[in-house]
Amino acid sequence: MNGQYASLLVALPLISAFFVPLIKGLGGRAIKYYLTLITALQAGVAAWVFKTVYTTGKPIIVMAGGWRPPVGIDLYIGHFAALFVLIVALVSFFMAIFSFDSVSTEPTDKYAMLFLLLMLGATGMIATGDIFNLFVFMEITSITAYALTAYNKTGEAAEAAMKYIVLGGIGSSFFLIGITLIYGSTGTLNMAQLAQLAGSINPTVIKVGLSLLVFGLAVEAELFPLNAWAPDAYQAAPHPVTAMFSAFVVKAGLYALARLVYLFSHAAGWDFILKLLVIMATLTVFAAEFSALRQRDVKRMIAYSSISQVGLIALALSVGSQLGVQAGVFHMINHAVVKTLLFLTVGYVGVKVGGTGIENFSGLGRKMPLTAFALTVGALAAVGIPLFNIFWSKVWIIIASIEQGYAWEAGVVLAASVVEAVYYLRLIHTMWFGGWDGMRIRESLPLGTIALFLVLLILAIGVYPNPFWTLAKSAGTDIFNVSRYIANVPLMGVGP
Amino acid sequence: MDERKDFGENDGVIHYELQEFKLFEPLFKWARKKSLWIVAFCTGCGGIEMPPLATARYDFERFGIMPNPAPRMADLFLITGYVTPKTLKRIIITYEMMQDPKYLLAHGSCPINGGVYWDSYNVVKQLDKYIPIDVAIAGCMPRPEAVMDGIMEIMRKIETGEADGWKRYRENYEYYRRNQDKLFGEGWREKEAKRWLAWI
Amino acid sequence: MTLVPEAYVVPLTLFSPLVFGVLAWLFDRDWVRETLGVIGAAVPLTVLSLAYEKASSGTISYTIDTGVFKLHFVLNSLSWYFAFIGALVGIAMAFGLSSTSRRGYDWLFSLMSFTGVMGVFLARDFVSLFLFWELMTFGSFMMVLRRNRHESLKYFVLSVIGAYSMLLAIGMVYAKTGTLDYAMASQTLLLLTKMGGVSKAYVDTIFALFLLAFGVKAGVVPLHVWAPGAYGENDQSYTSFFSGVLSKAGVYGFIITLFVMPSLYGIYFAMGTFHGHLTGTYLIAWAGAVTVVVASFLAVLQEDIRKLLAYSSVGQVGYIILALGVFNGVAVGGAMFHVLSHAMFKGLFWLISAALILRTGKTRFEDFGGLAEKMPVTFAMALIAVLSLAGIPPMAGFASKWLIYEGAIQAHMPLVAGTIFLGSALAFAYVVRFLYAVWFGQRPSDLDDVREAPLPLLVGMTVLAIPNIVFGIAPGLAVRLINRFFNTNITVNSYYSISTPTGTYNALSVTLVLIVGLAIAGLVYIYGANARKIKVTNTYQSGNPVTEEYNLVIRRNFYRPLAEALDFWLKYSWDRFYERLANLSEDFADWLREGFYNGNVQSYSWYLAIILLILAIWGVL
Amino acid sequence: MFDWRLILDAIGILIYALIVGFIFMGIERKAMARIQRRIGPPIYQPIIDTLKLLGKKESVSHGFVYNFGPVFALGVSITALLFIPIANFQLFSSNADLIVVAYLLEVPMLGIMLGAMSSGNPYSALGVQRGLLTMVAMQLPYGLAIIALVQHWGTFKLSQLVALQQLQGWSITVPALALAFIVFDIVFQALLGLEPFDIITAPAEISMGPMVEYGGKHAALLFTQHAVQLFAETAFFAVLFFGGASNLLDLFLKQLLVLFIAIFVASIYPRFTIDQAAKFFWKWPTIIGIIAVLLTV
Repeated sequence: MNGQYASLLVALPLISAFFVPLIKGLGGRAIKYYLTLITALQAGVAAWVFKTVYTTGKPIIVMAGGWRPPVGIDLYIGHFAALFVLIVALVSFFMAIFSFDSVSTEPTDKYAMLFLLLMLGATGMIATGDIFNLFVFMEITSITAYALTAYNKTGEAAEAAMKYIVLGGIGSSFFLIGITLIYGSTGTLNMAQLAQLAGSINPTVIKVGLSLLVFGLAVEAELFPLNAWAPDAYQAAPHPVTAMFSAFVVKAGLYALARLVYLFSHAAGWDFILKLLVIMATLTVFAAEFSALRQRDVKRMIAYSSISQVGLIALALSVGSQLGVQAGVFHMINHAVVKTLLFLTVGYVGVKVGGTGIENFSGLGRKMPLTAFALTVGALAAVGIPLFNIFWSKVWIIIASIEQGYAWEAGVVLAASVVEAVYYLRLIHTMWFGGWDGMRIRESLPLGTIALFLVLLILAIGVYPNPFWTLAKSAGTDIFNVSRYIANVPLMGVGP
Repeated sequence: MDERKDFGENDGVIHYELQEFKLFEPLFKWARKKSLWIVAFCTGCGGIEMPPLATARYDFERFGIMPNPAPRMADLFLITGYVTPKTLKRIIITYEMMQDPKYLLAHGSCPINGGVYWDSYNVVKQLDKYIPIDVAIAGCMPRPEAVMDGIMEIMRKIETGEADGWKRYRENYEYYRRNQDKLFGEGWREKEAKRWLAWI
Repeated sequence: MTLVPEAYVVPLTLFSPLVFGVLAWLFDRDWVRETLGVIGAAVPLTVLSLAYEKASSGTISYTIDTGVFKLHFVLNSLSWYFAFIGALVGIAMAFGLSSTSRRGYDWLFSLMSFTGVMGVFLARDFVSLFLFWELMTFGSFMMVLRRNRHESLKYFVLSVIGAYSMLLAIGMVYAKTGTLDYAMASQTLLLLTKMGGVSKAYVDTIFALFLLAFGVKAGVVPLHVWAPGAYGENDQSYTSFFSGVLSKAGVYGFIITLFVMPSLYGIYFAMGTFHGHLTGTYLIAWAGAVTVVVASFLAVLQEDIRKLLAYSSVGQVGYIILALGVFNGVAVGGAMFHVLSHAMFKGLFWLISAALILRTGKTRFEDFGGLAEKMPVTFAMALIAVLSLAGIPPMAGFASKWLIYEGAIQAHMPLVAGTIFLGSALAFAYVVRFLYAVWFGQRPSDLDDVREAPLPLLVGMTVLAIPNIVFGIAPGLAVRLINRFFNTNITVNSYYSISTPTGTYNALSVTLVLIVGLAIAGLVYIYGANARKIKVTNTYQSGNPVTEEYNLVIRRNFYRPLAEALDFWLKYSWDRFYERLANLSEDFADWLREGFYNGNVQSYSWYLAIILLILAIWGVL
Repeated sequence: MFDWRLILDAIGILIYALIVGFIFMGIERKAMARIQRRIGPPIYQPIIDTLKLLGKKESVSHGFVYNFGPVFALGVSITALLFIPIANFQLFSSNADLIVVAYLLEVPMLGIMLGAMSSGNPYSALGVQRGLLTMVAMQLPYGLAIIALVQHWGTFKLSQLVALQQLQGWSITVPALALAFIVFDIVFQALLGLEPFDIITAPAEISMGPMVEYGGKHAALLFTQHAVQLFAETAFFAVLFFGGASNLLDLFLKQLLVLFIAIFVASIYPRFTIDQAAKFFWKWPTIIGIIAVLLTV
C-alpha cells in the first residue's frame, strides 16, 4: 500500500456521491446506511494515511497523472493534513449516524450526495498542494454548503442560504482574481514553487494578489466583518450539517488562509496582512461573544460561540510565531471535538423536544440526563474550565499572543470569554435547576455512545494533554515551517 | 411561713427563703439606713412635692437618698397622693419587683383614708389594706419639711428594725392578696396585659 | 515520615479530596457519601501533620509533566502553614457538611474547591497556580449555582475577571522572562528591571493585574461585591471553608507577589516610595484599611445572619491585607497569625450559623431569640467565637490583632492604624448584635421545640474552637511556626509570651490574672443572697403587666442611629454600581447584535466592500 | 514560681484601688452637689450604697449569662487594673503593653452588655445599643490619641513610657501630645459615662439603661466594677499624660486633677443623643487626633 492510495481520500467520496442516485430506489433508510458505510470507509482510509504519515514522518505526495508538481496537480498530505483529514472523516461518520434521526425532509438522496461532496470539498481543501485546486475544492465546499443550508425548505433556511450564496460568491470570485494575478506574475500554481518565488514578485502585484486571496478565504473562515452570514446559516442548516460546518468546513478555510499567509512570508508588506488578520480575529471574538449574550435560541447561541472560538484560532494563527500556530492547531482539534458534541446534543434535544429555544432546555437534567450531562461537559469545556481540553489551548494562545506583543488583544479576548462563561453557565443553570414538566424522554443508544465517546475524549485531553499536544506541535510546524514544505515537494526544474 | 396557700403568685415573690447575714447584719442595717434609694414612681398630686427635696434648700442627698428609676435597685417607695385602682395595679407590680428590705412612705391623707376623695368611687380609701405602709405623713400634700421629717422617721424605724412592712407583706400575704383580688378580680394581671395588647 | 513516603505527600494532599469527592458523588447513598467525604477531608490533614518536620526543615517537591506544561509543587514551611490551616478548616467543614447537606453534589464540589485551594498553596509555578485557582473558583461557584443563580453568576464573573487578569499577568511575565517558575521568573525579572530591559509601566501593569486577581478573591473593597451573596446563598458549613480558607488563597496570592517572588522587591523599589513607604505596598495597606472600615460598617447594619458574617469575613481579611501592606516584620507576622485565627473563628462562626439555620430554618435576626437555653453547646461555641473575633485578650483573635496594631503603628502609618481601631470597635458592635439577636431575650413561640445541633456539626465546631483557645493562651506556638518562613522580628520568649521590639504580650499572665479577677468577683457574687430564676416577662415595664405576646426585644435594625449618622455614605453602594454596569454591557450586546447582524444582505455586502476598500488603500500606499 | 511580694502588692493595690475608687465616685457626687450649691452626700456614700445593695435579702436572676455578665465585667476590670504601673509598684505591667491595657479597659463593657442583653428588657436593649454605638464612635479618636502618644515615645511598654516621661518631662509638655491630651480627655468623658456622653445609662430616658434589671448583689458588683474601672482609667490617664507617679500620693493628686476636669465638664453640659455623639466624635476629636498623629510621625 504505497502512498498513491491516499488519493482514495478524494476519489472515494466523489465516486460514491454519484452512486447515490443509483440506489435511490431502495428508499431513504438504505441511503442513510450507505452514507454511514461510505463515511466509515473514508474514516478507515484516513486513519491508515494518518498512521503512515506519523510513523514515517515524511508527508505523502500524490501526483495526479504521475506528472511532477509544477506541471501536475499534487496532493500534499503532511502532518497537519493527515491529522485533519482524519478529524473530517470521523466527524462526518458521527454526523452520518446522527442524520438517521435528525434529517426527515424528503429528498434524502440529494442530502446524501451533498453530504459526501461537502466532506470531499473539505478534505480536498486541506490536502491539496496547488492553489487552483484549492479554489476548485473551495467552490465544491461552498456550493454544497449553500445547498445544505437551504435543505430544510423553510423560509428561514432559504433566506440564510441566499445570504450565504451572495457573500460566498463575492468572496470566491475575488479569490479567483487573486489566483490569476499571482499565476500571471509567477507562472506557476504549485504552492511550494510559489513560496520559492514569493520574494521575487514585484511588490504591488503580490500585495494586491495576497490581499485578494486573504479576503476570499476570510469570508470562508468567518472573520469579523465577513461572517455576517454564519449565524443564520448555522441555525438554518439541519443539525448534523451545522456540526460539520463548525467542526471542519470553517477549519478548512482557516487552514487554507494560514497556509497561504505563511507561504508568502517573504513577500513585501506581509506583516500588514498579519496585523489586519489579528485585528479582524480579535473583533470576531468580541462581536460574536457579545451578540450571544442575550440569545433565546440555544443553537444560535452555540453558533455565535463557535464563531468566537474560530476567531480565537484565527488570532492564534495570525500571531506570527511558531508557538502561536501550534496553539492554534491544538485549539482547532479541541474546538472540533467540543463543537461537534455541543451541536450533536443541542440538535438531538431540538429533534426530541421540538425546537432549540431555551425554554425547551429547562429541567433537561431530569428529562434527558445523558444528553444534559454531555451538553454540560461540552459547555464547561467551551468556557475553559481546567480539567477540560480547551483550557490548555486557550492558555497557550493567550501566552503566545502576549509574547508577540499583542497584550491588548489578549485582554479583549479574555474579557470576551468572560461573557462566554456567563451565557454558558446560564444555560447550565436552566438545564439542571430549571422547572421540569415531569415527563422523561428515552435517549437513543448510538447517539448516546457517540456523545459519551466525545465526553471521554474531552476529559482525556483535559486531564493528560501530552499526546494531543505533540500531534498539534508537529502539525503546527508543518504549516509554519515553509522551507521544510518546499524541500518535501519534488519540484521539476521548469519555469522562471 | 410555708403553710400559706400557694396563690400561684408572681414567680414565688413570696416563697423564697430569706438570706440571713449573721456577721455583717449591724453594718448592713447602718448601710440600709444611710442609703435609701427612691423609686421614681410619683402618683397623684404629691409627685411635684418630691423634687424640692432634691434642691439646695432641703437636699435629701446628704442623707444618701438618691432617686432611682429602676425598682430592682430601689428600697424606698413613695406613694405621693391619692391612689386609683388603675395606679394601684402598677403600684403592686412595682412593689413586688423591689428587692426585699423595702419600705413604703405614704404622703398625704389620701392613702390613709381617702382624704378629700373620701366618697369618690374611683379612689382606694385605705391603701394599707392592699400594700403595707411603713410611715404615713399626714397633710393634704405635706410640705417638704414634713416629708423630710417622715424620711427621718423611716430612717429611725430602720435603725430600730420596726420598718418591717416587707415582712408583714410576706407573712399575711393572703390578707393582702384577698383584698387585691376582691378589688380587681381574679387573674387581673393577664386581663390587664391583654387589654393593652391591641395598642402595642 | 516513615508512615507516608515523601514522594506521596504532595499528591495525596492535592488529589485525595477530589478523588473522594467524585467517589462521594458516585456512591450517593446516605452514610456512604458522608464517610467518603470525611475521609477525603481527613487525608490531607493527617498527611500534612506527618510531613511536618520534613516540610519545616527542608522542602518536598513534586512535579507533574502534562506535556503542555510542567506543573511544579513544593511543600515548604510557608505552604505547609497555609495548607495545614486549610486542612484543619476542611475537616471541620466535612463534619459540618455531613449533617447539613444530604447531596453528593455538595460533596463533589466542596472537595473539588478543597483540592483547588491545596493546589494554590502548594503550587510553585504560575500555570499550576492558575489551573488550581480556576478549579477552586469553579468548585465554589457550583456550590452557589445550585442555590441562587444571580449571586453565583455575580461571583463567577468577578472571579473569572480576576483569574483572567492573572492569566494576562502570567503571560506578560512569561513573555519577558521565558520561564513560568516563581524563582526563575523573579530572578530574570529582577535582572531585566536592573538593566532597563523592562519598562516601569510594564512592571506596574503586572503588579496591578496581580493585585486585581488576588484582590477579587480576598474581597478587597471595590471587588468584595460577590462576598455576601456567595457566602450567604450557600450551605453554611461549606461557607466556613469558603470564607475561612478560600479567601486565604487571595491572601496567599498577595504573599506570592510580595515575598515569594523576591525579585519583586527590586520591582517595588523601582516603583519608588511615597514618603518613606513603598508605593506598591502602601496602596495595598490603604486597600486593606478601606476594606476594614467599609465592610465592618456594612456588617453592623445587616439584618440577615449570613450577610453579617459575610461582610465581617471581608472585613477581617481586610485586616490581613492591611497588615501585609504595612510590610514590616511585625505586621506581616501579625498578618500570618491573623490568617490562622481568622480561619479558626470565622470557620467556627459559619458552623454555628449552619447549626442555627439547620435547626430553626430561619436566617433573619427578627425571627431568632432566646436560643441560649435551647442550644447550650452551640451557645458556648458562639461565645468562644465572639470573644475571639472581638479580640478579647485570652483568645487567638486578640493575639493576631495585637501584632497588627504593633506593626502598623511602628511602621509610622498612623491613619491606617486608626482605621484598625475603628474596625475592631465595629467588630465588637456587630458581634454583640449577633449575640443579642440570636441567643438572648424573649424566644419566639415557634422556636420552642428547637433541639441542640447534631453531633457531627458539634464535632466540627470543637475542632475549630480548640485552636482558638490554644493559640490564644499560647501565641508563641503560632509565632514560632511563622518565624520559620518569615523573619518577623517578633521574639518568642516562651510558648505563652511574645514580644516585639516595642511591646510585649504575656498571654498566660493575662489569662491567670483574669481567672483570679473572675474568682474575686465570683466570691463577691456568692456572698450575696442566692438568686432565684424568674421568667422573661417579669421585667420592669414601668409597672405595666407583661405577657408572652409582648415583644420585649429590639431585633430589627438594632443600629438605626448609626444608619442615620451614616446615611450620607449609605447612598452609594458598590452593589448597585455593578448591577448597572452588568445591565449596561448586556444592552450594549443587544445593540451590537441588532446593529451588526441585522439580517439584510445589502449591509453584509457593504461590510465586504469596506474590507476591500481597506485592502485597496493598503495596496496603493 | 509564685513571688509572694508581687501577690501581696497586687492584693494591697486592689484594696487601695477599691477604696479610692469609691472615694472618687463619692467626690464626683459631692463635687456636683457643691457646684449646685447643695451639701451633697458624704464622700464615702458609694461604699454605703454598695454595702446596702450587697446586704439585700433577696436576689433575682434571668439565667446564667445574666449572673456571669457583672462577674466577667468586674474580673476584667481587676485584670486591667493589675496591668497598669501604679506609682512605684510594677505589678504585672512588665508583660503586657499599652494596647493590651487599652483593650482590657474596654472589655468590661462587653460584660455589662452580656448581662443586660440576657435580662430581656427593652430598656436594657436600648442601653446596650447606645453603649456600643458610643464605643464605636469614640474608638477612632481614642486610637488616634494612643497612636500619637506611641509614635512620639516610640514604645508601647507602660513602664518604659513612665520612665521616658520622668526623663524628658510629661507628655503634656509636648505640643503634639497636648492635642492628643485634649482628644483623650473628650474620649475619657465617654469612657466614664459622664454627663455629655452618659447616653448609656440615661436615667430619665431609659431608666438606668442596661442596669434596669440589676438589683441587689448584681448592682453591688456593677458598682464595685465602676469603682475599680474609675481608678484604673484615671491611673491610665495619669500614666499616659502626666508621667505616672513615683509614689501613691503623687498618683492620687494626678488622678484627682483628671477627675475634676471630667466633673467640671460633666456638671455643665447636657446630654448628647447617640447619633449627635457619633457625628461629634467623628468630627472634632478625630480632626484634632489626625493633626496630633501627623505632627508626631
